Amino acid sequence: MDVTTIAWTVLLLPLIVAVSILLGLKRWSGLASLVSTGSAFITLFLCIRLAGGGDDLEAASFSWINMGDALQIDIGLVLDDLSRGMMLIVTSIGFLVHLFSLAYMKDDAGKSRYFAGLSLFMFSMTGIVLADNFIMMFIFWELVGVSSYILIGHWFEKDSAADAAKKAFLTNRIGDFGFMIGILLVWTLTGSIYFNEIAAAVGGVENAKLLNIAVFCVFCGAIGKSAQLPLHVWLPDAMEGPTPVSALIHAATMVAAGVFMLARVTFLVESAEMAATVIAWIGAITALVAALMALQQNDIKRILAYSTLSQLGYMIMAQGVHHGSDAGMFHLYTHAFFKALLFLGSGAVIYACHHEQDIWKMGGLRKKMPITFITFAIGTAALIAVPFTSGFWSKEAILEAAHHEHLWGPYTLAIIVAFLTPFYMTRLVIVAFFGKNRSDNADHAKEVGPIMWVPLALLAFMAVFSAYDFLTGPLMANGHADIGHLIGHFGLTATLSLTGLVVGVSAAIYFYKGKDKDPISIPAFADRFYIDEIYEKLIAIFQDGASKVCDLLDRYFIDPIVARFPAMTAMTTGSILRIFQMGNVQTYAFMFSIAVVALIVFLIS
Amino acid sequence: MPVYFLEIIVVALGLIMLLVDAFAKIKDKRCIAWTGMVGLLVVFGLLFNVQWPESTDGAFWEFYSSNDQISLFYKGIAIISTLIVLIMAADFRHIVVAQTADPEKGAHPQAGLGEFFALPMFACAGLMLMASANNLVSIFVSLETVTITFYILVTYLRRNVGSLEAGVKYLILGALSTGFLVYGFAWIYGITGSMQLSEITTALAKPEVNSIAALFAFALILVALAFKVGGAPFHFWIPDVYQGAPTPITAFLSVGSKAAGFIVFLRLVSPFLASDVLADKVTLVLATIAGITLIMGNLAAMPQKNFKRLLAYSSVAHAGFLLMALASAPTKSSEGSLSPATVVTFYLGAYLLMTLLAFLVITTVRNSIAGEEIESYKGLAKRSPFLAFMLIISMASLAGIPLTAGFYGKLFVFKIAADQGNWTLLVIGLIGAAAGFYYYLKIAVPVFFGNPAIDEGEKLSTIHVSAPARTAMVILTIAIIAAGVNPNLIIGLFS
Amino acid sequence: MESALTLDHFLIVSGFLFAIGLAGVLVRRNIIVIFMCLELMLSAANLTLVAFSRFNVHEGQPSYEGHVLLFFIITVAAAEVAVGLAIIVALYRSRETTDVGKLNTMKN
Amino acid sequence: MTFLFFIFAALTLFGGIGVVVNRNPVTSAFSMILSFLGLAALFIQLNAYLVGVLQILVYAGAIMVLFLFIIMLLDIPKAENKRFPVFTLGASVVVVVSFVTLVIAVITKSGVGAAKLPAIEAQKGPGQSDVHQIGELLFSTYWFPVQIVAVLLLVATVGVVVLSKRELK
Amino acid sequence: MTILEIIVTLPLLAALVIGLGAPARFTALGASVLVLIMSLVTALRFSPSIEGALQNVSSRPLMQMDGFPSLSLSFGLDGISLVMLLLSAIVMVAAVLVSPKESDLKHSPRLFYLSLLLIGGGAIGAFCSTDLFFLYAFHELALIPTFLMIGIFGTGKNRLRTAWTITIYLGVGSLVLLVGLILAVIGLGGSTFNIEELTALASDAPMAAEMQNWVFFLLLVGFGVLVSLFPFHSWAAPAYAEAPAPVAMLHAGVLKKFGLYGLIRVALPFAPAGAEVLLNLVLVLLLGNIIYIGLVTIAQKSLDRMLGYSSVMHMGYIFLGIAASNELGLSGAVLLMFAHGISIALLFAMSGWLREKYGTLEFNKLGGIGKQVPKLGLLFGFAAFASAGLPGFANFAAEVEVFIGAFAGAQDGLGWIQWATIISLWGVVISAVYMLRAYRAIFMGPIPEKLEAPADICWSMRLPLIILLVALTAVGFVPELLNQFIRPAITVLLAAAG
Repeated sequence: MDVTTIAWTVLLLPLIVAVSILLGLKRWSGLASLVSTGSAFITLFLCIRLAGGGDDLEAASFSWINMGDALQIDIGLVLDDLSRGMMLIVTSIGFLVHLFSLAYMKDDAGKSRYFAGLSLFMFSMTGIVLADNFIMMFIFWELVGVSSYILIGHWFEKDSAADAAKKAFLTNRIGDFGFMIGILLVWTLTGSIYFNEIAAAVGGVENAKLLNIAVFCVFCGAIGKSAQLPLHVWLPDAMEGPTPVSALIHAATMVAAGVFMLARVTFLVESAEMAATVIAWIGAITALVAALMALQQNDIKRILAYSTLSQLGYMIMAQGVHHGSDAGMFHLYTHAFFKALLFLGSGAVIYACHHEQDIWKMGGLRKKMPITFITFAIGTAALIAVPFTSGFWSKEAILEAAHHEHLWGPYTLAIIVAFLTPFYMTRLVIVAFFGKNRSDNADHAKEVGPIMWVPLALLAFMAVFSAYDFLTGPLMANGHADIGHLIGHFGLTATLSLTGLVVGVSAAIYFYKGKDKDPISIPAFADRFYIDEIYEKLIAIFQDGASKVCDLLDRYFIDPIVARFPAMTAMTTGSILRIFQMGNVQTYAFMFSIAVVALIVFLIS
Repeated sequence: MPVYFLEIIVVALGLIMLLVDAFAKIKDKRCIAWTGMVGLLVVFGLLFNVQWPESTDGAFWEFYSSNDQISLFYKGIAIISTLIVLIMAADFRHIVVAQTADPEKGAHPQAGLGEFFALPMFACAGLMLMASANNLVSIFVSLETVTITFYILVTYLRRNVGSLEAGVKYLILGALSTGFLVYGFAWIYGITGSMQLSEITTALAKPEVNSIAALFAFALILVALAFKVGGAPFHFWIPDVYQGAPTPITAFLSVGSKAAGFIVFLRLVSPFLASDVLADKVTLVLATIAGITLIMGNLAAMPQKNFKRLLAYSSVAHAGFLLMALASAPTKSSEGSLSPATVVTFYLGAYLLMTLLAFLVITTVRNSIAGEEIESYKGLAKRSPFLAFMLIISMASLAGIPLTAGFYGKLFVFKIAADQGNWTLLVIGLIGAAAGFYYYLKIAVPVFFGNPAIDEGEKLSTIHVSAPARTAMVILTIAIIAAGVNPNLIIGLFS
Repeated sequence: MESALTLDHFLIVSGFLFAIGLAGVLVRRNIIVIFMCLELMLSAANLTLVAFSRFNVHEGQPSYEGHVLLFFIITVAAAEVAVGLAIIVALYRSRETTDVGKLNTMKN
Repeated sequence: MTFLFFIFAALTLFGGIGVVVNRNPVTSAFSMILSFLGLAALFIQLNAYLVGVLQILVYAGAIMVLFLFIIMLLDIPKAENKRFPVFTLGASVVVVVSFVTLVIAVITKSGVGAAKLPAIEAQKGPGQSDVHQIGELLFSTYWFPVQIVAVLLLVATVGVVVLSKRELK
Repeated sequence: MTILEIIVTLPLLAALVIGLGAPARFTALGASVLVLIMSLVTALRFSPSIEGALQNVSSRPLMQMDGFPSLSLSFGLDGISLVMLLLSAIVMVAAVLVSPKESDLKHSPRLFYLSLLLIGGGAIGAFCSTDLFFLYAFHELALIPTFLMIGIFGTGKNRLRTAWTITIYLGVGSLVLLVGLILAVIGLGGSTFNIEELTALASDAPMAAEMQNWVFFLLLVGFGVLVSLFPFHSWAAPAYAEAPAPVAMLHAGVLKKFGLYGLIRVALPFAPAGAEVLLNLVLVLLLGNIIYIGLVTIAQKSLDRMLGYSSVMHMGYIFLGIAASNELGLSGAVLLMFAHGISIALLFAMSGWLREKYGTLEFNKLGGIGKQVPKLGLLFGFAAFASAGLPGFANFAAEVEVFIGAFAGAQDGLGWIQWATIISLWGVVISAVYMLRAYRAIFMGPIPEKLEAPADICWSMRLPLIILLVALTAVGFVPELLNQFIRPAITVLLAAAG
């Protein structure tokens, strides 16, 4: 198979699987899940073949909209280091999650639907990664939104899941609103929607103000998809979906799409200084706020979700930093593995604890689930940037980039996050895995089967070693940081982050060791700074209120004025005119005569 | 065959019918009506075979407009409407008998029917003469023949209070309008010194014409003519008379009388319009009357509850549209636009089809359902889908829904009004047409949405439609739709 | 034969007579009287017609066309009266009234 | 001549007013005959002898007799019971007066009738009277309308029969 | 007779035959399937390479009269009308399929199918006519059948009032339209009704500026009423809510597009200057459709009304495409007409089924029925997402074209239309809000206790839904399927409009 065929196969195979499950395979759910997993494996295999550098390639494209000179939109694939690397992440984690799900979703009634959704997601994500133009990226951007909707709402008969799915989709739509405007503006400014043409034309754009606005609008898409402030609210709720989904979509890949997109259009971001600064700030603020929120969560998946938010903040910040894009992508890459690991690990825990998610009702799982514990611990280590784990290197790269560009504000915030992350993750591990069992569910927990722990083990390996050259070489040819370079620049940043690690971990141990309930209570953190509540109020006032007003206006003003009133007037006039018809023939003669007189007067005057 | 043979044949037919009624002992007097129908069909056929003389000096031709397809067309309208009135009258016989004679006092079981069938023939002859009359004398005589026949026919149900009341109202107001007409004729004669319309036209077109006197004469004539065609504010008789008259006669009034009224209107008004001195004011007056008529007819029709009365107002409304066309006669500067005569004639042709269809349905239904209130048509669609369908077709056409003949009528009217820049009239016409959608479709509500008013357990009776009526309805429907697609089917007949 | 009379004299008389007839139609309630008044109006029109004829002289003769029309008018008026009275009789038989004000069962 | 005109005109108009004003239909009818007599005289004054005679024979004679006959037949109460409603009366009077005013205005403003009574030639000889002339017109040129009027009269006859016969056999 | 004439005649003929007593459903189905097949054949034989020229042309002169434009019964297809024909044919088949069987109708099954055919046939006739008169006339064919259908077979207590509202409203609208058309024809010389010739006249000898303004205004209002342009929209939602599902499908899906078709086919080429002058008015009104009606849609509490309002709202995007009046915008508008027609028909078909089975469409009485009727839930999900403008469905492709088209030409800064586009984009969020709310309320969440589960949709119901969905996705994936026809036609149109 030549490269083009491989690329198209990688893109379309999951779609074919999804459609065939939809069209009939769904009756045999076991088969459906196997087919889906098989397709994930094949795509992984193909992506490995693709990986490892090579020339950039524009795969043959399919003309989607052809409007002559006015507009050409192709579905074209671009294979460069960036997309190849991202594809590997997507397919490898995707495959592992498929595998994990085989066990995790074994007895679920909607298993076929679940796997169809996963395949659809694989298709959409691949599309984003391989897209060679904005519109195509937007198309798949929307499609990942849908697959995420389907998967979050998998247990749709639960109110919370249904609401979460809706919320996720709508929040993303708001981001997409900006994204679309951004695309339109970029198209207006550069005359193209193709990345390579935009890159060539962006230098010639004179209207810098509009360009900044355009880039910011494009970034809005990333705000939505990567759950940055202020559109971050959907991600924690999205944990209502099955845990493997959280691992795949809401930790490793889809949420990283925003970062990927910014990396794809680095040339745009770098040409719009104002917008870039805003991006960096928003990333940093998100990282901090999310970390603060994570401090006080009790749901194992939510803690991980907020940590995801926080890490995404890092990545986004990196995109806003000049020359930081690669660092961001690198963090995306490492984070994908260790966060998927953490989620799958938490999935294993939840599975073992009969769908118990409150860490205060776990405890002591270290002994009951040793493999899970070890892998989870490795994941945590990577996340809190214990030196020599992959997370350490990638985070260092970002901080270093910010430092290098003298973006002191975001840099400071990022450093604070480096203190917070170890704290809340350590809290999680201590509470969930150490101490004694705090509920029956935790009491009956036992180690999960190999289909579940094998992926964990593989991911744990990656969590530690993915940053090193023997892996980044083939896997992440583009976006990896030079470890040697980092070591060479050992200085303020590394010192600070190591301090943060030590302080955070020890503080957590101090506060939480042997506790049965949370000794610290900061309601603002626990209640997510009340942002959700504020949004609800705002929606109630501005959207529901406005729609109520409009509805009333429509019923009692527009309709009466435009339709009922004229109709009534005609009817009333008719009724009045009827009165002249008095039934008395002399009256008729009288009016007859008046009319005659009037006629004559008119005619002879 | 000279064209005046037609009238003579029709009169002769009427005489034969009268004589048969008087001297032959026949059981079913419908034979008389059938004779009339067949005769009229023959006359209608002859209509396509008439000849015009080389010279028009002969005695008859004084009173005929020369070689004129339009007058033939109006004769056709008269014949068709009489034919269908006869069909209706035959179906209406039970009611006629019940309300004219009292069998307990020794009346013939079909008393009074013969005359009821024969009199329309004479009216028909009068209408036909009106169609080609071009002399004040023949106009007057034919008009009065028609009018007096109608006095009788409207009052025909002499035991029916409504019919009598209608007759008296029609009589008084009709005579009043005749008075104005004669007075106007006298003045025209005085100013122009002639009875011949062509000479009158010449006389009025002179620049030195006595404009005040001419306009005064015009006012008087206009009053009488507006009365005949139902232009406001001289339309007041129409609702009452239409409602009270026997249904077939209402149809006859509404189609035959109106059509003939309009051809006379056209003939009498055109000399005034042709005069540069008078045209402006005449047009303005016509426009004013058209506007008032449109408003009166259309809006006052909306709250009506009696079907016949509603059709009466609709008749006024249509008169409004027709007057609108008359009021949009092209001035010298706008050559090449539609002529009002064409528009009016087409409109009347279409109006004939749809109105007669509606009245055929009313007459047929009246045999099974007492009353002509709209409410009493409840559930008609369930009792007779055929009649319901016919009714909706005629209503659609009256309302001016496209692909029915009625729509072209309105289109032509709007077109000619727009050609002349009669924007005010156009707007009023639009309002009227919009109101028309309401009051015509109003009838569909009980017909289609209601349930027949029958007692529990009683079987739903179907409504018998007589064969001639059924045939006529089908033909009319086809004609409405065919002319709705291709108006040339009607226009080709007179141009 | 020279005379001081002008056409105006006759026209004005005729106009007055017409108006009187009209007034009768408007104010009287007895149908028969109303009918008489209508005849009065016709007669007034006749007067106008004859007057115009008389003043429209051709070759020393009045134009007799007006007289012909008048002849028809009288004939028609007679027929109208006959029919009208028949209607009034029929009405009286069924309603026992000749008051036109009572004929208002149909209105609006 | 002028004097006679005013006499007959007055007769005509007062007769007319009598028709309108008298409450008793019989009196009205007699006033009408009076009016028609005056009218006939006016016709004769206009050299319309045949018309004048017809006016007396047909109108004052036949038609008015018919009216009287019907009035008697129906035995209508002598006077209309109710008084005329003031409003109707007033409004009608206003309308009628304005109508008259307008007619006069038209006549004077248009100047249509300023002409003096033109002289006409005396009878040209036997067979040239107005009766002859009208008769000739009627039965030559106006032959056709006469036939139509015949139909009209037939219709009227039939109609009268149908409408007023006691019971249709 | 050309194939096109047969296509136009067939539904009307079938209606006649049904009226005369033929088996209603069978005839209607047969006719509509035949029409669909013939339309597809026409599309396959349609050659997009002949630049925009009319194809399958037939003309039967009817009348030549002094002072009246020459009239002929002429049909022909260009790319735009071909797309509309396909839309009509597809929706008509689906509408007949989802119609209740004769035995399920309490009364007048013949009237039901007859009216359905008239509505559909009228739309087809209007789209295929190349004569202005018949373009108008065919559309009006639906007026009375719609009235009867809503009045007789509609649901809800207010159906009579609703039937009146829609009938009078559309009647008045079409009268305004008629005057606009008459004015246009007079302004263009008054010699013909042939649209092609009139278009040529409009570019050779355009009307005076003031006349153009009036013509465009009248046409905008006239067509606008038919399309439920804000503020002439209040007939639409109740009518669609209370009409029987097939009628709502045909009316919202097909017939309503006539007004837009007319604007593109008639108003723009005839009065381009008027269109430019009134652009800002159009922008304000279309924002009224998108934002204001969008908000009204959110406030609805039952599915039928929500769908009704949503169909009003979506008209705004099509107007945006028309307002852009460039190649991209207009193509997008036409494509969106197709897409919206199919998707709203899909939604109405399903809401009709739901109402029939559950007896209610109110959000707070339904819930979680995705468990009870998973197949319907899945299909409804597709339709809802399609309607919300999800990629993969035709709506998205069309909306992209519209947005880009409307945004074009902003290099020197944003003009009114660009701002309008930006605001319109918020409509995409709004439609997602109400669609997902509805889906959430009906199909997701716990099932209310009293709700009994009906059997899931059977094949006779599934088939029409699948037909519609296939059309929607096929065009969504490969918009070129239709764009290849639309593009040349639009080019010609724009060239004519200067």
